Amino acid sequence: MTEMTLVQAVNRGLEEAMRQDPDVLLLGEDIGVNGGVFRATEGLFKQFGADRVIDTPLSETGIVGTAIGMALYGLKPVAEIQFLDFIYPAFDQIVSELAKFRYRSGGQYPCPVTIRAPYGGGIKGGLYHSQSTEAYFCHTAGLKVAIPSTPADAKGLLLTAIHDPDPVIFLEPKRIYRSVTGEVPDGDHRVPFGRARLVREGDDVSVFAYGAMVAPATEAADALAAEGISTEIVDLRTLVPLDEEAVVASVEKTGRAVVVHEAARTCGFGAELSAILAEKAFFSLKAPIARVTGYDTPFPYALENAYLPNPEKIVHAVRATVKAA
Amino acid sequence: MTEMTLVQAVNRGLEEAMRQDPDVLLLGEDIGVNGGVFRATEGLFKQFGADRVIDTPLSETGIVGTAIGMALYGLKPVAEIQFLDFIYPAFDQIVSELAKFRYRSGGQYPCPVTIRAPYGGGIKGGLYHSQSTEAYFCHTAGLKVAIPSTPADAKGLLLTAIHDPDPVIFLEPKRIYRSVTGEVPDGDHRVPFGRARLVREGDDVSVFAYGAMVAPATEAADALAAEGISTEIVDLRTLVPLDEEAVVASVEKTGRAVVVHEAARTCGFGAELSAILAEKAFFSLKAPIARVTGYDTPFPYALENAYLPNPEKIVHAVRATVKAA
Amino acid sequence: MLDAYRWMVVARVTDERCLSLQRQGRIGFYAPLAGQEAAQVGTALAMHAEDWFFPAYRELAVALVRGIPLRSIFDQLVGNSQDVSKGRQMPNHFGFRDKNIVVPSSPIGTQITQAVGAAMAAQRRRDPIATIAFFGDGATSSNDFHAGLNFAGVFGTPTIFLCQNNQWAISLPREKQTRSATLAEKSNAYGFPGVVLDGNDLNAVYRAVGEARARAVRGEGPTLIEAQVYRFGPHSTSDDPHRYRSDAEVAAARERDPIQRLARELAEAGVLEASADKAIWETARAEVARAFEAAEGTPTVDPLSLFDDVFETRTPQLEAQRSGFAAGAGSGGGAP
Amino acid sequence: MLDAYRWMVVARVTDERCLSLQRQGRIGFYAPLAGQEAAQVGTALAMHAEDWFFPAYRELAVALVRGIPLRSIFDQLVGNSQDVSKGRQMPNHFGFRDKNIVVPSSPIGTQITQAVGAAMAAQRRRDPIATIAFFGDGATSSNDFHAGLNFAGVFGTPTIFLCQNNQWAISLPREKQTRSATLAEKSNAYGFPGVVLDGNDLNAVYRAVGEARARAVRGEGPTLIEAQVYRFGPHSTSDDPHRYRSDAEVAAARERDPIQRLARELAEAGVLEASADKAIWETARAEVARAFEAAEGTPTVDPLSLFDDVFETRTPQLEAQRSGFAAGAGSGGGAP
Ligand SMILES: Cc1ncc(C[n+]2csc(CCOP(=O)(O)OP(=O)(O)O)c2C)c(N)n1
Ligand SMILES: Cc1ncc(C[n+]2csc(CCOP(=O)(O)OP(=O)(O)O)c2C)c(N)n1
Ligand SMILES: [Mg+2]
Ligand SMILES: [Mg+2]
Repeated sequence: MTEMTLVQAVNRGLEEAMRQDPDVLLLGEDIGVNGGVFRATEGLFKQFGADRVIDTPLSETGIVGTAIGMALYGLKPVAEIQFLDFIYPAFDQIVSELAKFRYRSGGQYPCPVTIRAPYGGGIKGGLYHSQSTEAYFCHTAGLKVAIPSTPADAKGLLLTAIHDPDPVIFLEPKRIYRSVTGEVPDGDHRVPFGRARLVREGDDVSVFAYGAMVAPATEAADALAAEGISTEIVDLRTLVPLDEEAVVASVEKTGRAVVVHEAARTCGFGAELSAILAEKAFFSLKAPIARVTGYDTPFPYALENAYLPNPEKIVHAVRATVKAA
Repeated sequence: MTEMTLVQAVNRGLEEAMRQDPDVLLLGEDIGVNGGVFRATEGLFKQFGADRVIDTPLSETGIVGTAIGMALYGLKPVAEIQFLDFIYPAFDQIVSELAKFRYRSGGQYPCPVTIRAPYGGGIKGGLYHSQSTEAYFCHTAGLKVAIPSTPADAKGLLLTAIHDPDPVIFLEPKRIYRSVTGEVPDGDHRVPFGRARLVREGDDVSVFAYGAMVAPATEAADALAAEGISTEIVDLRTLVPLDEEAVVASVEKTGRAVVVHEAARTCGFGAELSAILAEKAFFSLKAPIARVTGYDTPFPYALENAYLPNPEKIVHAVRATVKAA
Repeated sequence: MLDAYRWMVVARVTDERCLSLQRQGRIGFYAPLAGQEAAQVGTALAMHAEDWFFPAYRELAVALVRGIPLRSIFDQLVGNSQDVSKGRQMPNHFGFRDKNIVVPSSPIGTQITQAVGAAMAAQRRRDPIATIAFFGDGATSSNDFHAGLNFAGVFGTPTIFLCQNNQWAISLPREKQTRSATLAEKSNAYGFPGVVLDGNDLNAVYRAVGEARARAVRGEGPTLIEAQVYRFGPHSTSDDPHRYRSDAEVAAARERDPIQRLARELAEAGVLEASADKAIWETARAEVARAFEAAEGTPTVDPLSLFDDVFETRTPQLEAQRSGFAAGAGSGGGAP
Repeated sequence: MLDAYRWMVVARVTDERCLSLQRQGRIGFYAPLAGQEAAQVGTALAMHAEDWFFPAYRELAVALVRGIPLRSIFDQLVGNSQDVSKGRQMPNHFGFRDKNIVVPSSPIGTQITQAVGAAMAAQRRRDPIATIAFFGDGATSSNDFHAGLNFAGVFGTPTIFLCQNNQWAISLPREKQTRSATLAEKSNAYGFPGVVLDGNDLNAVYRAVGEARARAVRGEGPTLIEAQVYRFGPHSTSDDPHRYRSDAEVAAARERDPIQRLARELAEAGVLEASADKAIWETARAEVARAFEAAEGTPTVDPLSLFDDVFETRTPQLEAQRSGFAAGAGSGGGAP
């Protein structure tokens, strides 16, 4: 165990994977000599050399397209997209190719690419360095989507992602890259996909969150405890595959649900959670399901704090949910 | 009023808009001399000439990027994407640029581009000529999304789209391009955005559908009527803006909801509808909300019929919903 | 060369047969390659078994030369339970892992960057092979053309970019696709050589591809080859070329038919007598008919296979959707 | 020319001031343009008022020359209630409709196709104007570079592609961005001329852009111009260039400082005396300080403006989210 930040844990995960398997290599913009704009790949260029930590031209189409070719050939490429906001030039390769290669080939061509991208708000990044568009990827059959909220999960989920036989979109909440630290197991630490993390147990209401939203949910729970409201917090960890069992079980216990995410509200992942609960936990539900989300506006610069969910908004929604019935 | 097919109604809508306003022009692949691979632009090249019906090189990036530039300059371009499945090379221009221009410029630069694309399954098109990914666009703040299910709506919603001061993704259910015919008002027929169409009234359950799914929903309702189940069918027409009032009111009346779409289930638009109902019609709901959707697999070729929602699947879901409570 | 001729004839016969099968509703779709046989066969012959192929949707002759049985071709065209891709794709999307033919998709151009990535992987593994991407004149406008050629130049990958310029991208003529004088010269923008050649000339194709492959394997980097051909038929069975081009233009192009050209050359060289030629065509017709019948008589795919190969292992969600489907529940997760 | 010199000095002074303001936490971010002043000022001066500009994020000097007051620049950098873009974007994204400067975004390259589209619109309206897209060496690898230049070639649009090749795309040197000998020669792939020039030479820039504009307006089509410059500072305030390039390289580039060069030329021509030069720098410093202070003292944006300009008219959903926010409900639609 070593204490480190979330971005350091990403770095340790990458190093571990590269040491384990010579087929693992990294590619992306500014990840080599420069160590990545967030320093996630710091030191790896020196350690593994230019043919395993590849600085590419400025083309996400090229990054993901070539990563796919490498994976088809048998390597395990890990592509970095500098900000999730810049993944769209590669969207065709992701949704038309990466997600569908195994299927369209009848299982002949698996395509185990991991795409890492820092995402989310809270760093004063404005429209194009802040977005949370995980729902696009969750809606795309053939992709797995993992989002850590702790350093240990960052390393553990990343190692699972890299060794997964299928493509994984690995989203790193950059807002907590350095603000969150924690103990991280040394060596080959893996966290399985599809198992949510029970952050805290509670009886009155279930709050579902992931990534940078786990912290404000926890703060809200503290505040609510003072009012006598006992909040359960579930960190989903992987949105695809989803730990539906844990989600449904939590609401069967508490009878109330609040979903939190930074992404825009309409068709965000919160909608999917609501829909699952409205189908599978319907008879346990005592109150309407609330969503605390980003608004259906582009991500603003000056008004970032107004846009983002925060403990106050979560407290407000939980209170209303508990009051409703 | 003239009787015509849905694709003819699209053609009439385009012609009408081009006659009304010299700033309206069309661009896309094979839309000129060839009249479009589905013949949606048939005759318009002859009528309006090569500088208003522009055959472009094979680049969706270029089509949408230049359409945006035209709209900024003051024109009203209507871009055709040959199949929705081929829109992804333009995804960056759509989500980063088109959807955000007005916002990021503080209102200085509206961007009234209409993007038309045939979409959906049922034509034996396999993975890449069948997909329904409307949810990507619904989740993108700044875009409106319209989907007609009748010839009259095809023309009326298209004219509204072209004259809308903001970008509209106009999705045409190609499966019913020719199979559905109907009376279409001549001249300047417009159907407002944000008003659902009540396809049939019913008391026991509300079925929400759009595009090519309205027909199987109606077939299902006929079958269910024979069993004594009275089904209300609501055609959403525009997903953004959504007629939330109509949706909630219907469920307040029936107490039960089934959502139908072709798109993959996870994070599809059905999830959003469920979530809205689980929040705003919660106390009227008597039964779990069911979704009849495409599966979370890529779109198959040989098994297309197994993949798609059909009357039987809808009947099955409605029955179960009515039985549940 | 006689072998090459045979492949070209089989391809042409398959084409003719498939156009008529589609009209009869016995296959769902077909994209003919008539006019492009020399470009495809010459290229495939010049490459080695261990090279990696990234075709588009018109490369039927390439598959044949690589050793794919006609029967497998028809299994794919029909989409039956013997199709190695399990009936997942529209006709014409041929891919066979055991012959290093990567399964293509429909979006134009995407295979180009992938071929470069596979070449980068081969470089890393020090495998002395080349990768080859097939695409049309229209695809030179794609994002992946630009990214793929640029990466290939920067990383000096062992990649051949084989552009079959058949003069049309559906209804868009070559001159309206781009204003460069040739497509081959676009390689200059990426710092490596481009070659234009007459794609009706089997030998020219064979030589140019052979040289490009040799360069690639020697570590001298990529080559862009523009094989100038003409698409005799419609873009696909959904297309009516009379809407956008004249019969005269097609007739003129047919004068340069690569099969007739090779037949003439072989006859002149004394290796193809009229009777042998006739036999080649007849054998081809019989083989094609036999292969199609076998494929047509093969059972359809298992409906439950719908849920396979999304991932190596089905997620709980897919498992639930599969059970629901099996139980007749239609969509997802069993009864609500 | 003295005017040009003044603009260049104002830009340099703004740069220096902003780097220090960012360190003090008084603005959030800044991307300096030092080294690129002649390329920007020469270009902007050669264009006409009615031309349409599509900048990237480093074109502060372009905005100044187009007549944007320093005060407006700082309103954007601060993101206050006077910012015409309403504080919606990160610093450095300058756009002003009344001066035909289209509001840029951060994704690299996207403005290139848009500039071509605006030029197509001008063609249709028969407006005798040109559009100009600004971008860097890195952006030549983007999808929009390829699509934009191709469309421009095919439609013969009145567009200038102004590539400021400052040798670096963050940490990636020009040689690793692409293997073509120059960036300008990429225009050949699209069938129109490309020009390379020394971007430190104000006159060379002015002349080349003027000629390209004249060609464009005469209907002779697009031009790609590569202005070779050097980025003296970091990519942005988030960047540490010591990680990837040597002080010696930077020092050598600074020898060719476009401002010093012009100062020398003006002094030699006898139009700039030392005292006048000093006054120019001092005036610039005072103006910059004043403009920043005014901007810093301006109220912040109204929180409820968060919900404006998504569409011309708010949808019911946005109206509900806005009311919910106003009532303190946080996300969407009032209390559940
Ligand atoms: C990204 C994308 N856009 C549009 C299409 C529709 N489409 C299919 S084939 C084709 C023309 C391709 O032309 P070319 O590259 O010259 O190949 P050819 O068909 O002539 O062999 C088009 C536009 C597509 N498949 N993919
Ligand atoms: C599509 C995209 N990918 C990545 C980035 C991150 N990024 C911002 S600037 C930059 C380098 C741009 O280099 P260049 O085009 O030479 O312009 P310069 O900054 O040198 O002016 C990168 C990679 C981005 N903004 N957009
Ligand atoms: Mg072609
Ligand atoms: Mg640069």
